Amino acid sequence: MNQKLYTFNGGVHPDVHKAESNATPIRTMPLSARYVVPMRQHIGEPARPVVAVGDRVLRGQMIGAAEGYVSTAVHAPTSGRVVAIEACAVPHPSGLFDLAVVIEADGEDQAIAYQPLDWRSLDPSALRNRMRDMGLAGLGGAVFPSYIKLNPGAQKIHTLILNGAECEPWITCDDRLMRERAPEMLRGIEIMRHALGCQTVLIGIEDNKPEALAAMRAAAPAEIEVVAVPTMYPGGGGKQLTYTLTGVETPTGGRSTDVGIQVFNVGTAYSLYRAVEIGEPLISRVVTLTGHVAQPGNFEVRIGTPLADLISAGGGMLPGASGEIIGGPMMGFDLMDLAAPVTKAVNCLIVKNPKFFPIKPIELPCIRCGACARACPADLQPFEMYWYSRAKDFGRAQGYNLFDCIECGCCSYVCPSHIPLVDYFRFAKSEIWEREREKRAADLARSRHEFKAFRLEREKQEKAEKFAKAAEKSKAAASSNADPTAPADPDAEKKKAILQAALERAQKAKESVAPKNTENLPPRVQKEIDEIEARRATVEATTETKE
Amino acid sequence: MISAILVMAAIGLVLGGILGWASIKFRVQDDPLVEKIDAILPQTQCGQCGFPGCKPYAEAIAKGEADINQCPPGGADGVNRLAELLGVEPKPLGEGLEAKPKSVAIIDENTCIGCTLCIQACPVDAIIGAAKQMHVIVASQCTGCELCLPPCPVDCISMQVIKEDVVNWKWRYPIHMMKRAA
Amino acid sequence: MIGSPYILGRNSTSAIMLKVMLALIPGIVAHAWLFGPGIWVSLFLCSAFAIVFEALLLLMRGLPLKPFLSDNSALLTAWLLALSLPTLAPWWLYAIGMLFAIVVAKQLYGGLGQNLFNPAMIGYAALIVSFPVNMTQWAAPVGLADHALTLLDAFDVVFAGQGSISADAYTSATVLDTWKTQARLGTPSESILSQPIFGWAGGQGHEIVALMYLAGGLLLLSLKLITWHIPLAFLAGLAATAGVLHLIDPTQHASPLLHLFSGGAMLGAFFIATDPVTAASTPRGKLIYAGMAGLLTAIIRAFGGYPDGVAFAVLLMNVCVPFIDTYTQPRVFGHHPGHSKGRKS
Amino acid sequence: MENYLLILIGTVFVNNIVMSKILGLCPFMGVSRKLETAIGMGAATTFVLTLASGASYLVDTYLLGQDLAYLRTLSFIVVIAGIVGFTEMFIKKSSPVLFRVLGIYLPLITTNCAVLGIPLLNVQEQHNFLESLFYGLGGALGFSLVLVLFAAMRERLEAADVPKPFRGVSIAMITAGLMSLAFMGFAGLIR
Repeated sequence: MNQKLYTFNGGVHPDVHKAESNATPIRTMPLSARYVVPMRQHIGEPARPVVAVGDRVLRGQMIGAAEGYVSTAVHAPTSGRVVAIEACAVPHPSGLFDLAVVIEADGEDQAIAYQPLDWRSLDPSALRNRMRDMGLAGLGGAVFPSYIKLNPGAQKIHTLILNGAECEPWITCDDRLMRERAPEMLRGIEIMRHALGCQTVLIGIEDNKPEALAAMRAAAPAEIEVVAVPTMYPGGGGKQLTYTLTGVETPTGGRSTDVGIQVFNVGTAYSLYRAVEIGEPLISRVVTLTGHVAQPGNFEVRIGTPLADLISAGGGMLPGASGEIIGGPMMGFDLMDLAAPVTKAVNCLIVKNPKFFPIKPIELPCIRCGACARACPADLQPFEMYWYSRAKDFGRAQGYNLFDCIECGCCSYVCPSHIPLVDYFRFAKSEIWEREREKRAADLARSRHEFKAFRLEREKQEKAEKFAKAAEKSKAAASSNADPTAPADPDAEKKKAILQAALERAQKAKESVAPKNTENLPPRVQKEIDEIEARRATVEATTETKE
Repeated sequence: MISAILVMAAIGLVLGGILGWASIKFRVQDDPLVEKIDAILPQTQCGQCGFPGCKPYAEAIAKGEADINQCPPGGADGVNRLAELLGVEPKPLGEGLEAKPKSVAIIDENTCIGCTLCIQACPVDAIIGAAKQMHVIVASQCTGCELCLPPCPVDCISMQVIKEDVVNWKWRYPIHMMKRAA
Repeated sequence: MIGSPYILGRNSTSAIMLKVMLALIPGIVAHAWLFGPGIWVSLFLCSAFAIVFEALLLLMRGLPLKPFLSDNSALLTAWLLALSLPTLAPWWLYAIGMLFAIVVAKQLYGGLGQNLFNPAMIGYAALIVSFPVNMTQWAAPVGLADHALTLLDAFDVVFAGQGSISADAYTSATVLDTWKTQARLGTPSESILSQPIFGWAGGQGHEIVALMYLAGGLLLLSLKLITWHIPLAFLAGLAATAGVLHLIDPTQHASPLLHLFSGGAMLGAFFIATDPVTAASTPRGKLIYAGMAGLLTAIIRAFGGYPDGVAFAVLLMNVCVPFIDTYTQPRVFGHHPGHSKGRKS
Repeated sequence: MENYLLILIGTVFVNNIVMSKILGLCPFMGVSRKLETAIGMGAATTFVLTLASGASYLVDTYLLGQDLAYLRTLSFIVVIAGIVGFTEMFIKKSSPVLFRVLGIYLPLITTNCAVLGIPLLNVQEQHNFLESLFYGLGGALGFSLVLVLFAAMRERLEAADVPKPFRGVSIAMITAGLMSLAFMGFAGLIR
């Protein structure tokens, strides 16, 4: 309780709208008919499908293996048959399709044999590799493969922070999770502490969730401290929560592990518990369904459940709904296609209505009033970055530390001219990333081009050397037989004899092979050959005169 | 009149001396401008600028023989960056040159006869194959310079524009609501 | 395709401008009560010209009228210019002032938010440089003037020019003007101060108006529309410099109190220097910007040719704002302290 | 000493070379596109101008005297050209980047009317050696100050959506005009 709190600059207080969905307990969804499980549900390389169309899969069976270091596995949410492995609609701001495994559920929901792990005796790297195969990824929204984060690596991790702040309005999935499953979550936290080998463990929960605080404090052992952090958006940002609890600023461009602190979402801790102590891979997560639906609330949803089924499980949309948002209203994105499935990254689905989500007013020019700079939790100057991003002068936008922006949306929220500042920053960032990709491709092309020029040069030299050597050998050979007094060393004699014999044999072979097809030719063909021979003779005559 | 000439001659002599001494003391080798220009060019080695590669084009720009807007793969953005580096006025792309969307060459396996002509033509060795063996283009290394199209006797190489997918998708420039409302 | 965030805060640019205009009301009412109804005429005229010019330019630039006219920025500029000009000047003076302010200083740069100079001050500077005579005919306090004007007379004077009443019946020199001319003639400060137009702090009547602007400014501060940096630094810079000069040579230079409560000091500190578009944007930058502006105001008032230096001081510091902003960028979260985060292009 | 300070303040603020005397406009417009180049140009011009006004005073008093007064402009230009040549080589050696970015405007210092104007003004106002040095330094500092501030303004103007006909140099000209309007505030500062 005596934990000293630090306050970061900026932040806003949107109205939280938590009451709509945090009253009712977590409901489990009925089985859907079809499940669409995308291969890319985490940061890094997408998983590689290991099943074929037509295979029968069981619940929890791995259908996509992790590919490369930054990757994690993907599992079947229920038992059934793989009907297709193709590009399907996925929850992504672009609305583009991505590779996914489509499973037709057979209703039996038969699981593979779960093997719980004795994580205390298992050595940490083996534990981490199992986590990689269990498909664990950050459920706070970043979906970074958790097995990498569990590796303390070179630096010593002295503090583990559990992020239960959930500062984004409307979302309450962590809140319900902490209230109902605190003991299991704390077992997961024990495993994390064992894997990271750190002493202090802090759980940050915003003070607008008293029940969750009480539940976690009741279940928490003495040495784990549950801290009530002030309610402020974006108090739950990784860097912001770390600063609030420890006063340490995560270095720019680096991660909190550079300063010995690791941050995990509370949902990730719970799924770690199920993966290690029960042996069930990450096949389901708690999702908030809220906004303009009949019965908003939190659901235990299988990964791959089409979002349309989730909405119908919540009693369907009320009339007058104006679109859906994946994630929260501050950092989420518009859902393009309802057929898209729930993935590991989806923590909330909000059905918009014109009352709470009015159409954006017209964007007026920026008057440099500085409200956004005061609201920015990263102490940036959003109007300067906007000024140069709008003019597409990406060099200068980067000069104003564009890549320290966490895209939390506070600046767009407070802007009196309603400028979509975050959109300008996202546009500038993706343009700069693309330019960097092109730069890397150009450097690769230059180095390959220079190597090709070098290779051609080298081949020319080798050929020149070979000719030079051959010319010397023939000269040397000519000089050796021109001077008989030279002491004929015996093997040179023998070699010359063999050479001589080979030459004679080749000579005889050439004579014996008479051209068969030039004897009994019809007179017409014979005449033609004579003409050609005559012409060739005249050509040779003229060429000799030219030299 | 004579004194005027004498005075001017004296000033000229003194300054000439200072400049002579300075030019010796401040001898300087050529500055690495060519590398800086080469760093901006997209290295497709495609020759559409009239030079056999990006390096020769960079040298030509440095020497002032070539204009800065002859590189279509670089696009208008490349021309602007060259203009900024050299401190000259940015110009639109040269006449008849327009920046095509980035594309990659694809070999149609069933018509390729393995004649290795395209392998020799590729400036960045992005084509794998041997005489009379199947050839394939490494998509990640192909710069889209289209130099392998002409030598292919059976025309089995085609250019395919790189499709937008979830990874290389870019956020759009936010439409200025006011302009649309006008 | 506009993405998140999907919810917005409540304030808007037009609301901000409106609140600033409301904060001006106390000053205007005091001015009207103490210096006669001339202020209403100049406010009306300036506002009318501002709307006309702004609409004209927006049409020429092919932009929609409604969003821009309704953001009240043109109106605010008009009010600020009207309050810094003498009230009973001929109408074309207001027209030319607004022409410079709206057209040259704002629309040519691309409209709201992109201009480099404070539009009202450009208007004032252009007028004082080209029409010095009209610009020094300030309305006398009602008590002192030998002829109290009614609203109709004011309209008559403004539109018909000299008309029935002669100019010196209702005008008098300002406090700063008399101090400068008398001090340079060498009359001792006591006798200058004893003249009727001098009140207890600034000019008789002027100090009440200045107090009202101060009240309006504090209202702005409480509504968080401006930060304390600019007004405090401006007034401190002005008072400190005037104080030092006063200590050096009390007969030549007026007391800091008189400087604070006369001319455009209070209006400048709270309403003109704090124009977010043309002021410095970083906290440290604001302190430098406003402090130097205060200093320059005092220097111009003491040694310069023009009676009141606020306009020129603000313009001179507007020139330095892009330079100041570039090199006073605050430390960004995660960048270890002490590391200068200047602009990297 | 107080007199020199007065000259310095006078030439930097009150009758600023660019803003009040409207001299040296072509580098003022040409080099003010980027802040770094403006700072480089300011430094180069200050170096040249201070040396030039000192050297031209010496040339004028000792070499020309009264009878050869008609040679004044010619000799000043030769001296300035020499100094600029020296500066050009020095910058080419010390920072090739600045040299290339300044490009044509470095040799153009010779033709900068401020650089020739100040020595002539020195002669006209009969300054002694130290006064002309301070006058040259003040003029150059004033030029550099205004050039750097103007460059920062133009960098910000680059991204403003100025109406089409006013884009580029024309809005820069208007800004320069408004700057000189602001500098009029200093008029009459020094009695």
